[in-house]
Amino acid sequence: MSEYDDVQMEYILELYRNPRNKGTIENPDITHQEGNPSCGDEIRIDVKLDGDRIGEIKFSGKGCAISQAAASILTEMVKGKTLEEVKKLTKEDMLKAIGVPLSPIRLKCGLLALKVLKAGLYGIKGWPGEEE
Amino acid sequence: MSEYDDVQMEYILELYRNPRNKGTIENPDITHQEGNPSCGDEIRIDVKLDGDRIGEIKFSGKGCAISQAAASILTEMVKGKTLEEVKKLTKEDMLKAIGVPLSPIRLKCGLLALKVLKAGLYGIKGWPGEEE
Amino acid sequence: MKVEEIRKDFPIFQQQVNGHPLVYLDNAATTQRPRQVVEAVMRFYQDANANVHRSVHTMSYRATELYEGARKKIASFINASSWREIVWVRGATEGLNLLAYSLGLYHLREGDEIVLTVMEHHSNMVPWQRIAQLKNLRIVYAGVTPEGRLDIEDLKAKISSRTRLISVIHASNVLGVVNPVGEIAQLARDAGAIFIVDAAQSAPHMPIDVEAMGCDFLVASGHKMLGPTGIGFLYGRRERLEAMEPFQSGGDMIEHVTLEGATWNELPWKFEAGTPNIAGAIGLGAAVDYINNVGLTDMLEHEKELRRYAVERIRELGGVDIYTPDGDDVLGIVSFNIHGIHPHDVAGYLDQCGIEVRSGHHCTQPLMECLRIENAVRASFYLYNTKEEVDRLVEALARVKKLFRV
Amino acid sequence: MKVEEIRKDFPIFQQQVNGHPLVYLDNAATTQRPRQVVEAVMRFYQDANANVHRSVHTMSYRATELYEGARKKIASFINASSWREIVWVRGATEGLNLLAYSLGLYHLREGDEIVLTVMEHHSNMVPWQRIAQLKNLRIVYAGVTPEGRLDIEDLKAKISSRTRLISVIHASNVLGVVNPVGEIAQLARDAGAIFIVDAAQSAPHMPIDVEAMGCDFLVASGHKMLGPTGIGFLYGRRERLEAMEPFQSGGDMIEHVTLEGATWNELPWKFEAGTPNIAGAIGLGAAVDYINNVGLTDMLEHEKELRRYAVERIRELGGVDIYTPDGDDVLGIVSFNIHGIHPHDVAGYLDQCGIEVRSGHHCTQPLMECLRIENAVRASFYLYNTKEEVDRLVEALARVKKLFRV
Ligand SMILES: Cc1ncc(COP(=O)(O)O)c(C=O)c1O
Ligand SMILES: Cc1ncc(COP(=O)(O)O)c(C=O)c1O
Repeated sequence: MSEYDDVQMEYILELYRNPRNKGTIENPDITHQEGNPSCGDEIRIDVKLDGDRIGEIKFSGKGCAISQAAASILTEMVKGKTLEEVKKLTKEDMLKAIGVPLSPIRLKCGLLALKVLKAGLYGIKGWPGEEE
Repeated sequence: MSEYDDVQMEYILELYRNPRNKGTIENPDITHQEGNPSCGDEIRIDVKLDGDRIGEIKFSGKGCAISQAAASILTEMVKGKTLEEVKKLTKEDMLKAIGVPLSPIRLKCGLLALKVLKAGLYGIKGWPGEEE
Repeated sequence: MKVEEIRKDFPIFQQQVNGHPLVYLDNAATTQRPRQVVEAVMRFYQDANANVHRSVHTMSYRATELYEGARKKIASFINASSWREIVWVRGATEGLNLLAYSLGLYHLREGDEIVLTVMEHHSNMVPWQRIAQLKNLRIVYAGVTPEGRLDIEDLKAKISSRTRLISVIHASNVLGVVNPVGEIAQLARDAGAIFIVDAAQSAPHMPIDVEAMGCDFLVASGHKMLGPTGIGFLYGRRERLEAMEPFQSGGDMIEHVTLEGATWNELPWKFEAGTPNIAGAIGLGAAVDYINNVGLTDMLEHEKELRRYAVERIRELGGVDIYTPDGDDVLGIVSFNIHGIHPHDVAGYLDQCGIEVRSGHHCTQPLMECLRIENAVRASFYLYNTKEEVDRLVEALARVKKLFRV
Repeated sequence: MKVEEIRKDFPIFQQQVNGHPLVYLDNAATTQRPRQVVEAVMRFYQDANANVHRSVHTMSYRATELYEGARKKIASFINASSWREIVWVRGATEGLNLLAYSLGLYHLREGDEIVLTVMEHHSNMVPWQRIAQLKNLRIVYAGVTPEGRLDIEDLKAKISSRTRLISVIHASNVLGVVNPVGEIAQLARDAGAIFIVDAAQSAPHMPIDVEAMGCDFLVASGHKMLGPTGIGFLYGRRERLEAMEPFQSGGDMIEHVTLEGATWNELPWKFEAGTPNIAGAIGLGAAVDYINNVGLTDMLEHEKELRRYAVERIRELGGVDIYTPDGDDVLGIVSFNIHGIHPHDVAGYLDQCGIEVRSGHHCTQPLMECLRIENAVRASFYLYNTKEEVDRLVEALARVKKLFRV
């Protein structure tokens, strides 16, 4: 079973073709864009805060079905969460939220959005959990 | 049998300790100095021509027993020869003249003097026979 | 050419990848190595392992003989007039950086112009951009034609009285086209410019004759031609190398060092600072032997045939853009996109089927921009690939189209 | 430490050289490789051979995992705080050239001073001389004491308000002495200078802790520590690497490229242009595993013991000059000359007896000048050497003295 399983693919494809929270925010409190230099995928995330919570959140950019679907999933997931809560999100949380098991070569695609969000919010560089 | 054979060594040692044609020439027609960068040995050869023949020839410099003995042998050998004759001298001629069989690692020592002489006389660079 | 016999020399083809026999079609990135190459490396470590040039002992002598012997193989492989014209480098990238630094820092002057093409690999673009910035040089780029070939008329127009250097990719790693380097060499000579050829994609696949080509410098990577990683070569015309300042400095490349300064060793060692990749050079020598045994001309025919077949079958799928032009001047590379599917998704799906292709910008972002794409899928062939493998590729592409409903 | 067990891992010791069992005492030039290292390289070529980072396929993923995994081994081997501080290079020489070019061209200014020592290897001297000439920098050298140690008082005196960079050999490849790099690091910090350590001769033989040492950069060569040829590493403190311009440029080290210019990838890839020596890096990772298994502290004790024994026995021969000082700060190296015999003749004779030592200037001509010699014989020990081998060395030295009647 993998991301190319027919049923699984249905789900990814649906989000790829009709992503939630796609777009940009005017005068965002936080905006950050980053890419994956080895493949050229790029994601930008704009956030408008509501106190210490994620108020509005939008993503834009380009990339494969998995990176785009993951960005859609992530933005849905963090909406309304506190910055503290978002900071605690791990690589594993993200992968679980994607639901579809990713083959190792696609992990970066699935994690790009989380990487961008964390870099934007806290200046954390590198893939989550990769730094030690 | 090698250059470290007792009897062979006698011959090399004798030339090392009492080389022929050691020294320099004032106002030489040709003077050339070159080293072996990997080991630091250096030989200079001065030549005074007699028409198109080697008139006087002297060598100076520093190096191991084999390189010094070889320089002594070479200078003896070419004295009075025409430039054409010297040009034809091969690697093999030189090794034959040394007489003592050299192990492969010592070939450069044995051939340094010939290399310097040829470079001085004709601007031939590189070890004799090595260029193709 | 007996492909089945050849495949036996590559133990990697006994592998399964994701449950399928490996179909390796990423040869333009790096090739596989036959056991003859791996064994040459092992033999060196076991029989002759020592440092080269420096030590007066038998082990070092053996290492030096093997190492310099490999250099001679390269020299005759590209028909250089002497082994002294071959400098070992890590790969094409280091070769080009060597040239950019040595020529740029010491031999080019403010206002001098460098002519490149928009189809260069980043390795033949960024080093020049950086040196141009340091030294106030100007870079101009020749474009590509709509069908994906170098625009030679544009290149001619870009040459001016200030042109000091022209550096051109021999075969494009994306388009597969072979550029007319002989003609460009003549243009360079007429302009009094140095001419550099990036042969990273050509040397592994077609006969190269630097004398006939008339280039001043040429670079290639061993790992793209059956050799080990970490080794490649720079060819330089002797007079050019003699006149040039060294790049890196340190052990081996010096003649004499004092606290005040240093003088340089003879060619080619003047350009080889520090302990080199000895095992790598010996392995690359073995790779060249292997290629010579098979025969480059046969290899080339085989790879072109695979490309023609692949292009034809991929085109039949419909809904694809193929960037590789047709023609006899195109090597065994096909770059394409399927409408509506991101190339990573294509490559990821193929990988699940055991088929390894490359997706991405292929280190040619400016060319991608020219083609008005971000990235592409690339299948690239070598001597060990077969028509059956192309069939497996095409069948998988048909399936991924179905999966993505395009 | 079980030397007999260790020797079984090194197939090369089954060799005869010139009719005698090999005694390899040229370890400061390059070491032998255990089968574990050669096998790691072979396994890579057979199971995971692909290019790193670039391709979305399983082979490339495996290659990248192995390659980046090896980097992490190096990071923990020298106690770097992150694997991002480890840059793969060809060896110590390339590491030092990288620093000389990147710091010299982009970060140092006319009139800035660089402090070196007269005991540097050419690799830590010539690159600075060349960049100093290009940029009008000044180099000053700290001397050595009569007994063959770094003159630390002289070094202090050479530091001025213009000192921007201090680069020092950690352990001398001729004298064997370990320099007080912790103390020098403090001097550098006080002076606000960048501090570079050439660990080519120390990293293979003694524990290194870059955090405790307090250096900004450190370089070493894999082939001197059981690893393959063509690979080594540069450690750089993260803030320093972040602030620094790249050295070579091309594929992999970029973030985005246009015809106008480029931006850089994250650490450490910003400093790694082009396809790296993937197999080499993986092999060096295996070498570090091997060293960790044996234990550096035990190795060091063993090598020092061999040195003490060798020095004692060579001294007994009489008519010798030994340049290596005595003391616990001296590694397993002994450099010497026999009165009246040229070192090449000594080395040549030893080679006839199957004993491989180095003779020459050891890429340290300025140090040789200090010692008032042209060259010397050097025996250098490693974990697999034995007292019996030292005995064979000494017996052969006695014979060559007889032969030369000295
Ligand atoms: C045309 C071209 N030039 C240069 C390079 C760089 O080669 P390497 O990465 O081996 O240095 C490549 C390969 O990626 C290439 O395809
Ligand atoms: C102290 C020192 N520094 C630098 C080097 C250069 O190392 P490499 O030749 O591996 O680049 C050496 C080895 O020759 C050395 O002994």
